[in-house]
This record gives sequence, C-alpha cells and structure tokens, in this order.
Amino acid sequence: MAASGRSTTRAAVPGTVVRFLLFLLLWGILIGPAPANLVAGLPAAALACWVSLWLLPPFGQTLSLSALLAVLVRLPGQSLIAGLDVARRALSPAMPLRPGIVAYRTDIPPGLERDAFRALMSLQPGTLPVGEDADGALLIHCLDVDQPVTHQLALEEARFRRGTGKGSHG
Amino acid sequence: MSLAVDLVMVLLILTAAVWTILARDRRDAVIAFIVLGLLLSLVWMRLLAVDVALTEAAVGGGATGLVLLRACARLLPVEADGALPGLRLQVAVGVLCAVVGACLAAVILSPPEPAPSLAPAVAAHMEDVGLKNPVTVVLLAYRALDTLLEKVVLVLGLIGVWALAPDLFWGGRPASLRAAVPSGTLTFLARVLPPIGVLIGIYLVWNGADHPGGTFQGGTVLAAMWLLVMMADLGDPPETRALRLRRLVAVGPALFIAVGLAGFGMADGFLSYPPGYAKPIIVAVEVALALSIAVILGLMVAGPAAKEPDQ
Amino acid sequence: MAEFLFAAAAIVLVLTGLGLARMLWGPSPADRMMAAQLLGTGGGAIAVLVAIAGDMTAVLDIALTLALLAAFAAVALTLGEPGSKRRGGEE
Amino acid sequence: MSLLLDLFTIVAVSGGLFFFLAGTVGLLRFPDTLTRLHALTKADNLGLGLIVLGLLPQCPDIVSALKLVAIWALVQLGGATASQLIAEFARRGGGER
Repeated sequence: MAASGRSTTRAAVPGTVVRFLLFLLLWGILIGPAPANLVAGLPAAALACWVSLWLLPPFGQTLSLSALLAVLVRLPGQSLIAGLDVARRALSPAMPLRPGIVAYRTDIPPGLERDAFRALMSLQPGTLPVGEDADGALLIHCLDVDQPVTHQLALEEARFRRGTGKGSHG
Repeated sequence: MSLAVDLVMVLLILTAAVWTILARDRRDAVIAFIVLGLLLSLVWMRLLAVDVALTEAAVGGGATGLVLLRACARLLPVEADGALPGLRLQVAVGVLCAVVGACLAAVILSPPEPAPSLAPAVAAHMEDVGLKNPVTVVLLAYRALDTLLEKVVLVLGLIGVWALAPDLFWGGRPASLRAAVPSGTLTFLARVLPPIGVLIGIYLVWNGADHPGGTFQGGTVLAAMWLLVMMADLGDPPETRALRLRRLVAVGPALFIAVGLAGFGMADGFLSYPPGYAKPIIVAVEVALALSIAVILGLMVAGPAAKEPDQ
Repeated sequence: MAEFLFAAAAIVLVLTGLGLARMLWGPSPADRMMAAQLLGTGGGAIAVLVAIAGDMTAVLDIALTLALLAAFAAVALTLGEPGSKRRGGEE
Repeated sequence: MSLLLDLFTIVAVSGGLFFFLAGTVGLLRFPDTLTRLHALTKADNLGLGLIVLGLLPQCPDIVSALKLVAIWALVQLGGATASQLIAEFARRGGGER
C-alpha cells in the first residue's frame, strides 16, 4: 500500500497500519459508531489484520492506489453492461448466443495477481474464465465469440497492470 | 398477499425437501439440502425469528454443505459396489420415518389454545441480566443448563469423530482437506475472505448480547473461514493431539462450568450469576464458547486422524 | 414505500424460486448448484429489502452472512470430487 | 425531495427485479452449463446491486447504508469466485454424469 516499495520491511509497517484501520472501519460499519464497542472492535480488527497478514503478506511491489481505484470505480458500470448483455440474450425470443472458449495469453504472472485479474474478468460483460491451458493461457468462456473479446481483455489487462504498478514499464 | 408469500415458501420448501429424498445421486441430494437450508433461513426471517434465521444462514450456507459433501467424498470408496438396501429394509425405514413425521406434525398442529409462552416472564426480568437480546438472555441465563449441555455434546461429538481413527493414527493429523485439483480461484478467495469473515464472526458474537446474533452463528462463520484456508491448502489440519488445540476445544465448556460452579459461592446456586455481574460474565462465556465452537466444528469437518503423529 | 419494498421482496422470492427448476432438471451437479447460488443472492436481496422496509436492521446481518458465505457451497462442491469419475461408472 | 428519492428507489428496485427475472430466465433457457453461469453471476449480481442502490436513500442511518454497500461488495466477490469454481468443476467433467 505504501508508496516506497523498495524496502519491504519499511513499507510493511504503514501497510499494516492501513489494513488495521480498514478493518476497524469495517467494524464501525458493522456495529455502528458507539465507542463502547471498540472494546471488542480493537482486538477484532487486530486479529483480522493478523489473519490478513498471514494469508496475504505485504506485496514487495508498489501499488498505484489511484489506478486501482480507477479499476474499482469501473466495476459498477461494467456490471451494468454485463447484466444488460445477459438480459438481452436471455429475454430475446431468438436467444442470440455464440458461446465458445477463447484462449487469452496474459503477461500477468501466475499467482495472486493473476487470480485477482481472473476474478475481475468474471465480472466483465460476456466473459468468464474457466481455467488455464497447458501453456498457461487463460481459457475464457464467452457468450459471443464473434465479439472482439481478446482486444477488450487486453485493454482491461492494461488498466489492471497500471493498478499493480507494472503497466508503465511493461 | 402475505398468504400468497407463505404458500410460495411452503411450495419451495416442499420441493427442496422432497427432492432431497428423491434424488438418486447422493451429491444431488446434498445440493438440494443446501437449498433447503437457505429457504429455511428465509422462512425464519419471515417469522421474525432473526436469531434462528442467522443460525440457519451460517450453518445451512456454510457448514452443512461442507460436512455433507466431505462425507460424500469419503463414502464413495466404501460403497463402490453401489448395492441398494433390500426392499424390506427400505419399506421399514420409510414406515418409521412416516410415523415420526406424523407424530411431529400432530404435535405441531395441535397446540393448546392459547399457545403456552414464557415470553412475558422473560420480558419482565430482562433488566436483571443487563442484556437487550431476549434470545441470549434465555440461552445464557434462564436456560443456561441446556446451553451448557449443548456445548458439551459438541465436545463429545468431536471425541466420537476422533475415536474413529485407528489406534496407530491416534493424535495424528486428519486427512488433508485440500481440493482434488488446485484452483487459483479457491486460493484467491481463501486469501481475501477470511480476515473479513473473522471480523464478521466476532461481530456476530459481540452483537449477540444486545441484538440478534450469538455464539453459534459467530462460531460457525469462524469455522467456515478456517475450513476455507485448509481447503485452499494454505494451512494443514492440526495434529489432534496438540495441547493448544485441545485447550481451545475445552475452554468454552470449561469456563461455562467454572462459572456455573462459582454460582454456588457467589450467587444462588449452580449457573446463577452474582447480581450486577451477569453481563460481563455472559459476554466472557460467549467469547470462549464461540472460540470452542469454531475449533470443534472445523475439527469435525476435518475428521479423524488419518496419519501417524509426527515424531 | 414499505408496501412496495415488501412486494419487491416477494417477487424476488418467486423469481429465485423458479430457478429451483434448474435444481430438478440438472443435468449436472454444477447446474443444480447454480440453483443454490441463485437462492443465496436472491436471499440476500430479500433480506435487505425486508430489513429496510420493516426497519429491522438486524435482518441486514442475515444478508451479510449469506453474502459472506455465498461462495461456500461452490467451494464445497470441489470436496466431493475425488469420486466423481467412479460415480459415472457406477450407474 | 423525499418524493424524488422515493421515485429513485422505485426505479432502481424495479430495475433490480428485472435483472433477477433475466437471470432466472437465462438460467432456465440457456443451452449449456457454462452459458448458464453467465446468467447466474452477471444478471443476479446486477439485480442485487440495483436493489442495494435503490435502498440507499431509504436507510435510517449512514451505518446501515454503508452496511448495504459492504453486502454488495461481498456478493460481488462471492459471485466472481463461485462462478469460476463451478465453471472449473463443470469443465473437469464433474458436471457430467
């Protein structure tokens, strides 16, 4: 989360604080603002923070918060387009579907980053990642293989990589 | 309008319940049972029993599916021949189930008029305990003995599960819960969701004192998160002989019993609380119980030891 | 307004309930599981509608629990897998 | 003002109902397992999203409004992962019998 990702140990401290504060915020959302509940909220947020650090160690790389936000802000709009797309196909009497699986080669290395990208893909209109082939290309199930799916995915990938701090230098 | 909603709910529940029985494939039956659990949660919500609805959402949505589908996977090698029980046994089981069902229906359909209720008595004495959720007050103050025995039963159940292990493996690790095929999606979920789940689980426990929620709901959510981590292979099931683990299993019931015994000296008798201190004592017992429930449920799904203990 | 929201909750119940046909038809366990997923999302929608319409914020926690555990049934599906091939040969 | 907010609620919640309808129709009509998964994830997630959006002005306080948004976010995460898990399961042959 921190801007200086060079030294992971130094970056980890503000990252941990940010996580702790986010969990505390979530606690506040769950239970309401009454300060008395902090008795349980502080240890709960600390425990959640510890679990999160164990399962998801601080990244050694820089994240661009603004670019990540740009990806997240697009989600509701994408969700709308995706839903309209499905609704149009489902409700039309002719049911226009040309389903098929497209292989999409991604530069995102396997691991958490790619898994996050796949989760994002599954929320995009008309695409659903269903696995990977032997060469590590993503297999994307599409409602309509005639659409320029790979082009659209490449655009999304570029946006996503700007968020994880790798977009600018490839 | 509300009659129509009730009819729809009854129809859906009956569909799911009948299909659970009729489905030929065991896994199909489990899926129908999961659906039934979700529907029951909605029914409890409709009946304004929010505590029960929460329990059903947590147990039905999280735990039942895991327990039963794991059982399916374990049963397959045992029943590979696929022989159905004989006709006579089938008929006998059917008749017995029908009798039990009819008795239950008779009891439920013929309540005395007006239905007996202790609700006004509970409402009249709420202030003595200092909590605002009547369900928690009943569970941990007026009927504390039932609640205590319920938790002890859980411990006994776990001992029963553990006892299935061959002598050689006693104290060892349960079989891994790892998914048959590793999945990046599962790993992603298991890295992101558990911290949020831990927070929500604790919230359900803490909130249970004054609002719907409580130990069982929170404990189940915590157990589900732990199981998710184990299934994604981010952590192995612990050795069943580990002392720390066994302490966690025992801490809830033990604290409950200790508080109960202390009642002899400090209040009117077993499981009665000293006046003025009911709330903090109940909250402490709830926290310890939630911890124990989470660990016990997780260990029950993990199953008996399947490996020799490490040297 | 509350009337409208309660009616909306009833409609969501009917719509997701219709999805149970998928549980009956299958043909595969994956298809049947979709009925459960649909009911999870629909149940969450029903709970938020009822919570706001009836001014019962406690009901929001039901939606929260359903949402948190939404993926669990699908996760559990992978548990039953080692036997899936054997299963096919059996019938 | 309150009338305008009520109108907003009615429009958004009705939109949500429409997408639940579309999702169910897709789940029942679409020809194969993977295609049906699209209907499930996309239409229903949007349906819930619109209902949450519509309910925001009706919330008694800001905390419950934020809780609604948290519920929506959790459903998005659950939908994104559950659909992939079911898809992987179906593709491995777990779907067929």
